[in-house]
Amino acid sequence: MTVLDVAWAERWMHAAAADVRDARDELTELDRRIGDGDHGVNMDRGLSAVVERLDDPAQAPRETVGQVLRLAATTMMSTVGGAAGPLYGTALLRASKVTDRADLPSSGVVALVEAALEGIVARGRATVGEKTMVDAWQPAAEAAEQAEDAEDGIDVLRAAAAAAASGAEATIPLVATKGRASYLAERSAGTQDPGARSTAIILAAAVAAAEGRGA
Amino acid sequence: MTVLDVAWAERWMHAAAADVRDARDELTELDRRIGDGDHGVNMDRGLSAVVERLDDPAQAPRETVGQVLRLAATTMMSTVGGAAGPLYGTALLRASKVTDRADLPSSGVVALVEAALEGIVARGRATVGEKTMVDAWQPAAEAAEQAEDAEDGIDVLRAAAAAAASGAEATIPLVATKGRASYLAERSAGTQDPGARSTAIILAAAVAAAEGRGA
Amino acid sequence: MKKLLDDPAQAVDDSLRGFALAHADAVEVRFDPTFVLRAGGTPPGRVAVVSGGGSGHEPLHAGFVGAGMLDAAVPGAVFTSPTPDQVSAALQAADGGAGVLAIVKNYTGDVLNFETGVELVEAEGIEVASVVVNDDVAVEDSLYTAGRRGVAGTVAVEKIAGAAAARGDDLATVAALAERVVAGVRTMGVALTACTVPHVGRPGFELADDEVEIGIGIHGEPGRHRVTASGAHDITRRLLDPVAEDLELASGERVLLFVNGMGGTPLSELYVVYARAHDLLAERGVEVARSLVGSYVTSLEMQGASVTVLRLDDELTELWDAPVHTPALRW
Amino acid sequence: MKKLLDDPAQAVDDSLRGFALAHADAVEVRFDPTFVLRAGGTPPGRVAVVSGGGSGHEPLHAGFVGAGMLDAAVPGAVFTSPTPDQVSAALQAADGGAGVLAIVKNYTGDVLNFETGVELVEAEGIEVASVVVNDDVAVEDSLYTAGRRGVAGTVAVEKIAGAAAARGDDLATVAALAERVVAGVRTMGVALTACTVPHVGRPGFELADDEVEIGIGIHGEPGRHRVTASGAHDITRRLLDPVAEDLELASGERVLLFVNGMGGTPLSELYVVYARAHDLLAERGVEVARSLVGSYVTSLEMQGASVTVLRLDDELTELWDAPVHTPALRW
Ligand SMILES: Nc1ncnc2c1ncn2[C@@H]1O[C@H](COP(=O)(O)OP(=O)(O)O)[C@@H](O)[C@H]1O
Ligand SMILES: Nc1ncnc2c1ncn2[C@@H]1O[C@H](COP(=O)(O)OP(=O)(O)O)[C@@H](O)[C@H]1O
Ligand SMILES: [Mg+2]
Ligand SMILES: [Mg+2]
Ligand SMILES: [Mg+2]
Ligand SMILES: [Mg+2]
Repeated sequence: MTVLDVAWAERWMHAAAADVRDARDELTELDRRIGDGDHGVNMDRGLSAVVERLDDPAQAPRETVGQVLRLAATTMMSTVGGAAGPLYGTALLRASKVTDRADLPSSGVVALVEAALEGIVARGRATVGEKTMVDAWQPAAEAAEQAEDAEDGIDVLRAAAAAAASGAEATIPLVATKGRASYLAERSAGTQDPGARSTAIILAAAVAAAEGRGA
Repeated sequence: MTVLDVAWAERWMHAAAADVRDARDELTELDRRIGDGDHGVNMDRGLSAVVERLDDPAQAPRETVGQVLRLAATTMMSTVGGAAGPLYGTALLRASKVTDRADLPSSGVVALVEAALEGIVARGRATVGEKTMVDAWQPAAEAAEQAEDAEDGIDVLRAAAAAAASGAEATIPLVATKGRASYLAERSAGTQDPGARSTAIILAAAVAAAEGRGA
Repeated sequence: MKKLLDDPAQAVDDSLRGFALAHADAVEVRFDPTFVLRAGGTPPGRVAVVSGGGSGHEPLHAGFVGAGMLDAAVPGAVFTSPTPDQVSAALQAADGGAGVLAIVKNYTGDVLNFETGVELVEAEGIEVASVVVNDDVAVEDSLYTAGRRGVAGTVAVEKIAGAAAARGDDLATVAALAERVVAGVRTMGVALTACTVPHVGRPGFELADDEVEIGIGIHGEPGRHRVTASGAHDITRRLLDPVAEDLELASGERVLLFVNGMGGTPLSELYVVYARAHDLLAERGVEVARSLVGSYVTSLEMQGASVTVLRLDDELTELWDAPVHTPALRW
Repeated sequence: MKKLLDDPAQAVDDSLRGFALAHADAVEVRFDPTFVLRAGGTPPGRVAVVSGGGSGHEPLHAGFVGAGMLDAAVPGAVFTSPTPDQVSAALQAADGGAGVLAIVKNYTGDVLNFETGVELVEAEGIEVASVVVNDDVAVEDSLYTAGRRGVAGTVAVEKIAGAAAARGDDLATVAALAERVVAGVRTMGVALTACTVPHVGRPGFELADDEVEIGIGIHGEPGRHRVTASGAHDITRRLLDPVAEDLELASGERVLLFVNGMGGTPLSELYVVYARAHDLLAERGVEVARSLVGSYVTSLEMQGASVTVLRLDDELTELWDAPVHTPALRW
């Protein structure tokens, strides 16, 4: 049994920050092609700040997964900017509200992903197929629900991450109708949505953290 | 005997305008390298205006060579601008003062070239070797003086034009100390002075006109 | 990429520091979180007018902080909207007790961050009204996009709302006037070259030597379509016509004509476009009653221009003419 | 080459037509020969201040025509000084009966054409004084060149001479004040890119992706030397140090600091340079008492900037602060 506890949540944020930094240029290039070329830098700035605050000895120790996610939420909100800042900020904030416990069972992981999706939709009012990060979060939430009965929370995470990755891939042919890419109309087709891609990276990092990475 | 009369002077201006137009890009490129890239356009604008006014039936007919040169002088002055405008304008104005007759003997050609040189030096205060049009006009004037005894004025023109051409060539290695090229200091070496080059073209046109061209 | 910058991550702060030093009489710059406040603050009892958005559009918005226009501006990272904490700090600092009008350009990021920032200060009991500027007619099909973008017309909204606040109008009136400007202002832009975001290091798109991008936004993103470059005459028509048609300008109407440079365009070219746009309006029987020509809403060093037309009435004209004393606009 | 222009040969006239339409309240543009006159002319009995030079440096000079600055401006072709008939027509039209000050940038063409133009109007009995601006410290060896060039410092000469004329000083006093500014103003510039003269169609020089040209003039000509680009911090020092040293600035002195954009530089970068120049002056104990940041003396779309310092005394400060109402400078 993998334990998805506070330490896991912290490893998740560390792994996400490292992976987003590695993918910074890729994300920026996607956004340069169909947006304004700042998504990689925005996410890197935000997640670096999250890690910095997690590592700050002056911060109160976290006792629940939700506390880690709340700190990540407020930090992302105040450092990312752009569309992604409030979207990821709200996602994490909503997720933090359903994870106020020391560790998560499978159902807790499902609740986390669903709450994040709800937060993004509440803020951004996008639906599936509009070529946004919703196209990664929604299949992730669905896959998580279907895996809810798994014994081990890591299996739920794996299902969600895999679905997010294919959802992100599937944004490539889409024509954007939300966010900055929508101004390109047909010209937005052919490029993966940067926010969907960063979603896939962050959920993959959650799996890696459950497997022990990011310590 | 070639007759250097009013018709010649008018043919001269026509030939000069045509040759400068042909050399426009060359002159501009020289000036782009060591100046501000406008000498070809400046001279083309000025000489086109001269031809236009010469061809204007509303203009009083010219009865002396000097009258042709005076019209050219005032037109250049009010259309060329830059350093070349007042320099060529003054050159032609001074030349017009010593050519107030129906046709020029050899000595008249010498006087014309000398007066032009004096005008340029009076305005621009440059001396030989400073990488300006003086480096074409001064050898031209000297060669003209030496050829003064020639029976035919065309020989004086030929001598002057040939000397202007080699004088212009000889500006290539020089470092400019006058005009815009002087700001480049050592970097001005290696490029022919545009004003010296246009001088060579204009004096060659005088020869061609004497040989019948420009009619 | 060559820029007169040092660390790209510090570029906005470095620039704001110079801005604060150069205009200490008119503005004050606060850091942590970052925003720009009018020197001396909003006169007590007056409505405050606040705007903000990504940096890289200078002088928008910080250059318009001062008497008669904005009380505060909130600059984000380059082409990235500011964060809610910046927004709420600026709204709070600007409030003079009579409420705040937030002027937001219609981009998802700006809208979302302002929304959250506004929520935060409303919780503190400050009254806030928001107006979203969406003047960019290049976005044809706003049903299938995030809606029309807010571009150069923002200057007119900020100037007129600021003048209304300065003369003592209450929040509802200032907001209604801002909405009236939004309803009557349209813009269309063209890019001759792309711009390079400092931390990206390469241009936002590539244009061939004979291509221009019509319907460009202000974030270095590509526009709606490309055409072969064809001179100021033709390009200006491609900008002015959609604007005039969208506004349904009728003969006899009076307008403000604003030709805006994108940052790397010589002023002389803006006047060429202005002359042409003026002619085209005259052909439609439209009178240009007020003018603005210059680089006010830019995209870093992009070469290009936009044409903005605002339908004027007597009140809007009077508010446009009212005194303004800011680093970038002054009369 | 892509520009918002039509026929390059008509570009200056096309632009002036737009300029006249946009600023009909402040200026009047005359053609044949071409010059720009302050609307309503010079107030009778006041000294007139006139300047001019090649086009391509907008807003210099035409943008500074108006109350408190220039009474007329004489634009030549792009980077080509105007002709004597233009100069004399402008001097004549500007004269308000108390004589005219001609402000000439030190280029052979400008000097020669103004000289001739001035001769022509002096023959008509108009009193003319001339002042030659030569603030460019990049020209090190003025003995072996045509002398230092007149660049961005020209704005200070025009503003202060215009203010002196406006307060009623006589011609000798206005000329002496202009000379005092010339004596106390120095500039050094840098280019990040070259500019393209419309009728030439290709850039004035080529710079590698990591090179900048230090000591650039304002005519698209190459500068004095090239260095590897090294950020605003280092570049600003290379501009400010020679200026401060040439002026022999001493601790305790007060100056005007003017950071000028060359046309294609974002305002945000000018503020970064300004902040740095301000720091460097502070290190020398020099107080920045007045500031100007913007693209006022440009080279078409060139990317780059210049740093200008003017030594101030009480009178020059007062004249700098005096009201000015022109298209490009207003307070
Ligand atoms: N309305 C929306 N709903 C959900 N996601 C959105 C929405 N608008 C934009 N996004 C996401 O935000 C991403 C862009 O983020 P970022 O580049 O950081 O912000 P900006 O677009 O403001 O520059 C897009 O790739 C998309 O996934
Ligand atoms: N003081 C001077 N005396 C003589 N000729 C000069 C002087 N200064 C410049 N010139 C000539 O003028 C030419 C440049 O003319 P042009 O390019 O038309 O004017 P500008 O330098 O004003 O752009 C130079 O090549 C040089 O021959
Ligand atoms: Mg983006
Ligand atoms: Mg030249
Ligand atoms: Mg952005
Ligand atoms: Mg020239």
